[in-house]
Amino acid sequence: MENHLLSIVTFLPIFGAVVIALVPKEKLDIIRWGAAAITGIQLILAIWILKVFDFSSPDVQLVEHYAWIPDFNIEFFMGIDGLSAPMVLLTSLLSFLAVFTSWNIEKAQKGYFALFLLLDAGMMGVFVSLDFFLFYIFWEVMLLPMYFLIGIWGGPQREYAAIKFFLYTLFGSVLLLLGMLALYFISEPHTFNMLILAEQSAQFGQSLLLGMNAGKVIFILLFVGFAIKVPIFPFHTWLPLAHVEAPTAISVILAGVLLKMGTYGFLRISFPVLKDATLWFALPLAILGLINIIYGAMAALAQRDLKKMVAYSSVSHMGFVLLGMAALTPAGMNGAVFQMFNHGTISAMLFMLVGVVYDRAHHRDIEGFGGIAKVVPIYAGVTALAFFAGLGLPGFSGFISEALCFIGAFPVFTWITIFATLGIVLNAAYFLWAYQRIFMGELNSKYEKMEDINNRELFALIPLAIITFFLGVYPTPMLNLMSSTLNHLVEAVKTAGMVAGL
Amino acid sequence: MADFIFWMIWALVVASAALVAFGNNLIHSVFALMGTFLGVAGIYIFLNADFLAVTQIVVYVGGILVLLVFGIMLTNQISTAQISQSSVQKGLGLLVVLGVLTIILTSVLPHDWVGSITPMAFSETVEGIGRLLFTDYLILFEIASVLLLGALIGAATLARKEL
Amino acid sequence: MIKLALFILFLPLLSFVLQIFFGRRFEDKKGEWVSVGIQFITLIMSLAMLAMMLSKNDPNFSIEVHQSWLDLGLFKIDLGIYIDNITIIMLNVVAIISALVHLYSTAYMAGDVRYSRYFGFLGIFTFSMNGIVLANSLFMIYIFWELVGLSSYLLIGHWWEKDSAADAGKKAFITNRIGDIGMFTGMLIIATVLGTFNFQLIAERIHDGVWAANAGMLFGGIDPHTLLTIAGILVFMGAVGKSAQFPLHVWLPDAMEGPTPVSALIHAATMVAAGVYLTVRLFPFLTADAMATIAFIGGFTAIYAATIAITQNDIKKVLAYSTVSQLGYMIMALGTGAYVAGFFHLVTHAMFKGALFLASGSVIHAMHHSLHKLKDHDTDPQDMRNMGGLRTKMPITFGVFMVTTAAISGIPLFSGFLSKDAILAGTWAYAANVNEGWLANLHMAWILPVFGFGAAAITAFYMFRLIFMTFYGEAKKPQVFKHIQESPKVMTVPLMVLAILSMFFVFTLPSVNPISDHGWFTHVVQAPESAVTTGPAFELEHFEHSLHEAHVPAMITSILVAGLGILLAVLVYLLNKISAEKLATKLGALYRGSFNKWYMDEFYINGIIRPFLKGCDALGRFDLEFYDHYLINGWGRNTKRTSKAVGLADDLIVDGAVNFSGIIFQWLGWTLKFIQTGKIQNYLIFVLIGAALLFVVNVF
Amino acid sequence: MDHLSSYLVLSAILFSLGLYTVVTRRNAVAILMGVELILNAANINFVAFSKFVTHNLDGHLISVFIIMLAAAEAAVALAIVLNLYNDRGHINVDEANALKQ
Repeated sequence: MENHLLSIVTFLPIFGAVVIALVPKEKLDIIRWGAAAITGIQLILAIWILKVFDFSSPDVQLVEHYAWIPDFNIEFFMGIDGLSAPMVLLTSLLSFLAVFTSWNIEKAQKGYFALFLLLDAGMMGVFVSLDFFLFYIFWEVMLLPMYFLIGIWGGPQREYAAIKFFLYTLFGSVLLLLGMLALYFISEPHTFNMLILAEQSAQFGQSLLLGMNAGKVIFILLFVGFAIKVPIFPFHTWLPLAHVEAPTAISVILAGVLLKMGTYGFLRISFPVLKDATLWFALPLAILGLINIIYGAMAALAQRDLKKMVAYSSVSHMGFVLLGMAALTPAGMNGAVFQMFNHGTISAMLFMLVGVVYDRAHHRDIEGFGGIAKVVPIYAGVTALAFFAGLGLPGFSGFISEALCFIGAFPVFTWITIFATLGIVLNAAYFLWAYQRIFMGELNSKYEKMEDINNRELFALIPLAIITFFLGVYPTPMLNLMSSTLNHLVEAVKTAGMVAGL
Repeated sequence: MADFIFWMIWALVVASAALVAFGNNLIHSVFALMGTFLGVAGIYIFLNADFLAVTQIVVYVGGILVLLVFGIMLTNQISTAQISQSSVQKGLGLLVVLGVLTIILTSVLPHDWVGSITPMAFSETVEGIGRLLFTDYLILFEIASVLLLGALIGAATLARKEL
Repeated sequence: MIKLALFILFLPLLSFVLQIFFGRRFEDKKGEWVSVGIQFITLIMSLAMLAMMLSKNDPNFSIEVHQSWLDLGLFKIDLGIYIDNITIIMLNVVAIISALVHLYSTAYMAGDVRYSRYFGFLGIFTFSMNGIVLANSLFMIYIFWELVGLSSYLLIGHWWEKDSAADAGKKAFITNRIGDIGMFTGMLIIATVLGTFNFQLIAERIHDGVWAANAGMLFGGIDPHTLLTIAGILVFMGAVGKSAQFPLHVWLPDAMEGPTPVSALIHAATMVAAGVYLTVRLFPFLTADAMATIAFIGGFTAIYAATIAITQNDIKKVLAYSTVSQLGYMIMALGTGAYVAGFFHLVTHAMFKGALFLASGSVIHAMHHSLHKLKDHDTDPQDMRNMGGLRTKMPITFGVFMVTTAAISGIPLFSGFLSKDAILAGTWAYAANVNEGWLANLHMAWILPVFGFGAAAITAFYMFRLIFMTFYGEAKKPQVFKHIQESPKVMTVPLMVLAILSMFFVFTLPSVNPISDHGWFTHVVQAPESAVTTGPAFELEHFEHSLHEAHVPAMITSILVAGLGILLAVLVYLLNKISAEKLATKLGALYRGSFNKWYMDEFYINGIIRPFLKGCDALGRFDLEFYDHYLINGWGRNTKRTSKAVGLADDLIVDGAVNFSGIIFQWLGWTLKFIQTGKIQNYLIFVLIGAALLFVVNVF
Repeated sequence: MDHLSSYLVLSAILFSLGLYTVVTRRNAVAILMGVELILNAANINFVAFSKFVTHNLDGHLISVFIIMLAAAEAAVALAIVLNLYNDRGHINVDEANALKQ
């Protein structure tokens, strides 16, 4: 069974989706608990994967490698290394918890959970695929359920949001496809195998495409495709809208996992395969990271809709990831991936909390509350914890990853990093300001009878809080998991740069 | 003699099929269709396809044709002795179909088919078909059985009064 | 000793955890005494450490342990504990004030809505403060630095139902974060150049020339000495935020919205002193220029805050500005190289300012109860204009106030005199002898003693103004006055303890000379050697020599200016020889400026925060309305338009062709009309036609 | 009879007639009949090629499957026709144009 863990963990949700599709739609309990059980098993398997995973090796492990469409040299190739292992854990964890956040979906629950599981499978597939073609298929598989989940179960503007999301990502996908095919046809023999592509890295730097350096052209193509998912500054406008309209659990998945796919794509494909182009593009990437940090934080400061604020804070936080990885130093790279994981847990918490208050008040206007800490003390406490985690307070994992990104980026991009530290203040400003307006001051008489957070909601939040806190105090396990792979990656890109004389 | 019988059957097939296509009475058409099916069975015999010939008769004449008759009977008043039927877009249809026929004939006939000079005379096909069915075509066979089951269930579900 | 330190560090955290998770259930069952007990245990442990230190009596004593915390193979961060004499003294300051404040709070906060949580927060504060004190590296200091910011935020906002309290908490946190940016950037520079955050290693490596060798990798080959100056000033920015130095001082007066014991603990004695403590830790790496900057900021803050304190009417506000001013003294002392004096003042100030705040809390407590009995909710219990004559009603509080005011004003026999005098002597010596750093030019360094002595005079004036307004004269509100009572024992005992600790002999034993600071303190605390080798560093030996010479004139001047301040206060507020109102109108703009804190808040709000928020708003709107709706959706709209145009052109061409050519196209058009028949048979025909056409095209 | 083309011509004619039936008839059952004709035409081709060109039994197999398919199709189609009749009272295909909307 250990040899097939990755397939099982990926295809289990599809199996679950089929099973749920067969359950009569009136049997709500079976549907919900079924989804919970499937994702729960997936989580256990993910933990098992970490147990068998050899932390000290930078190589891919738990490999499953079969020929799939031999005529085109397309392979069924799965495996994980220190880069994907945290993401696998994150995906299964958030999927499991998001099921509980979806408990009070009000219509067509069957379809919802079936699509949700399909989405889960797609995400998991993206993180374990080592064949670009397979990766692309999962990438697209994930897109469709997302469209329906936003478009059917979302808020008032759901259709607009869903279409916008869909078109944006589809646009990205097309470029991704082009980049992928370009890689395929330049490689010799033609292959989609990421590891082999990475070995042929030098070839892409030397070939020409459309009369330009192939590596650079492909890098840009892939960059746009991935940047839309992150989202990086000029491609970010789908995010606030999609977040605001999506149901809570989907926001959680969107922020927690989907955004990571963009940066994951960079580290999995662009960086190792297009090493020369990576070095060439590192500075623009860092600048975009800076813009993300400041722009996102400033936009967050301007929002009155709590969910939108949290959405823009995601933009800001993902900027740290970009900055860290652009630096191509061990500290920066580890910080970036660690930040990906931390942002997953923290933003998931934030979105869950927004969902909690929305369920009770049916609006998210920050100005529309006031003093509710009095009636909902536990909720106020948990929110305070999540907000402080979000603004990067030491003791929470976000601080370490942000600090590592800064430490890693500083020697390389000194001025950019200095400006980026402004983000620390802005983050604190919008979180605290929002907290004050919602929870502090005189109690708004409308909410005198507001119910405090219930046990089911707490059940979804507490594991995340514990992880955030634990990794904030003792980050070593997570860093050990990824550092050997990432250090190796940094080394490889740097060496390629030296060979190319950059 | 065999030649004569062959061409008779040939003509029977064509004629009855034409009646199916052009006839005005639906009942007549059905019976003409029976003629076509039987004729095709005969053609199979000339092609040394004994198993198919039998299957053709059993399934088509015994099964499908009966179903069609039921279909007609259930959808028309039984008292109507002559069930007339009308057609649409006859001219255009004829034109197009003739065109298609021309295309088929012009592309098929001039072609020099490999091996067509020395036809193979199968003596006995049942064993061979059986063997193939359970070796090379096993998956297809299984899928077919599932398909039939599906059709069975589907037809039963659809035919129920309260859908 | 390390074990003891670990206990001291983590016991308050235990108190926090217990209070947060279980406190609510034990609120009526004396649950708070668990925290108080824990705090006193830490106090005993700290005192044990102090005893050990005194028995060793070794100025160079230090131990360090560290543990790998974060290891990326090529990059690692260690956390650890570093203990030397300064650490131990600081631990004792924190433990003493914290324990007394815990005790005091049991009465002061009795019946509060979030009573148990309050003690929990005190616990986490004490934990983080001890963390700062014990930290062996900049990184660890930074961690706890943020955590004290957090606990400060939580405690200032303890009564968050009041908007002003919520605002103040937020303001404190954000203002501190601005300073922290600088500190963090400074840390980044140091870590990049030296590859470590550890204080000892930093000093060692700078001394060994690693800095000079590596600094060029940043900012395109910057001069190592300049970079070291920049790094020092940047890290010092953290101290500017935390210790409320100009221009980031604005949060501290607002922080008085928190409960008064909190003000005593966090915003007078310990947390705000963390900035000074950080500067103490930085001392060996500061270049002469960095030190000049630090001295100037400190000196300016000292006099600037003092001028504001004169006109405030809120008893806590006066003390708050006085704190800012005194912190300025400490910073200035460190900047001028008077290392021992700066740290000395930190310790003495913690004692007397803690006492002052707790005593003012006692007054407020009494006022509050009295007003409560009268059901008067409009009168401000903190406004000195509502007090007067309280000395008869509250003798203990009054006594403590007198002792500590004498201490802060720099009157001999009290601790403040010794430390302040040492600082003033330091500035004098600095001004007279300095020849490195930018203040050395054109005798600019003389501005520091001017700041120092000026602030000393003003301090004496406003402190006695406070005493006279509160405890002397007629009771302004006789009704209220009638119900005033002395506070309970749990409140007055801590006051008295702190008052005793404000006496000079506490710090000079075994010597008992009231005008000389020679004693155990000056023996165990000695300025470290500067590690700066890249360029002009501070010349400690030379300085200490001139310090000795400046000592006597500085002392005399200091007593004189303090006496002057007191005299003026007596004339104005005790004997009413000079009318305060007349003086105010005469001074006009100056008075208004001082009363309105020189309009710093207004400047920040109108000059920076509002425009910035407006900018954010504009950006948010730009993002949504222009960028997204106009540009991105415009793309969509344009695509739609283009397709429509293409469709139209198509129609025209097809139509034209129909009219133009003969029957075949007409027939085609006619068939096309039926394309949308919905009839399966028609579609089939079309398919066939299409297939046939394809065939024809293919073959011919 | 020993020549491939005679079968092919027959098959082509049968196919065309079937096609014509499908395209022109209004009655759904009649259309079904046309489909059967087409399938038969295909079968003849398969078997004929089996004998004259490939010289093996694969064509026969395909024919068997086609016959099976035809049976299934007839059953389902008839059920649909019955429903159509229940719904509208007639089974005229040219009036069943709900797709037009």
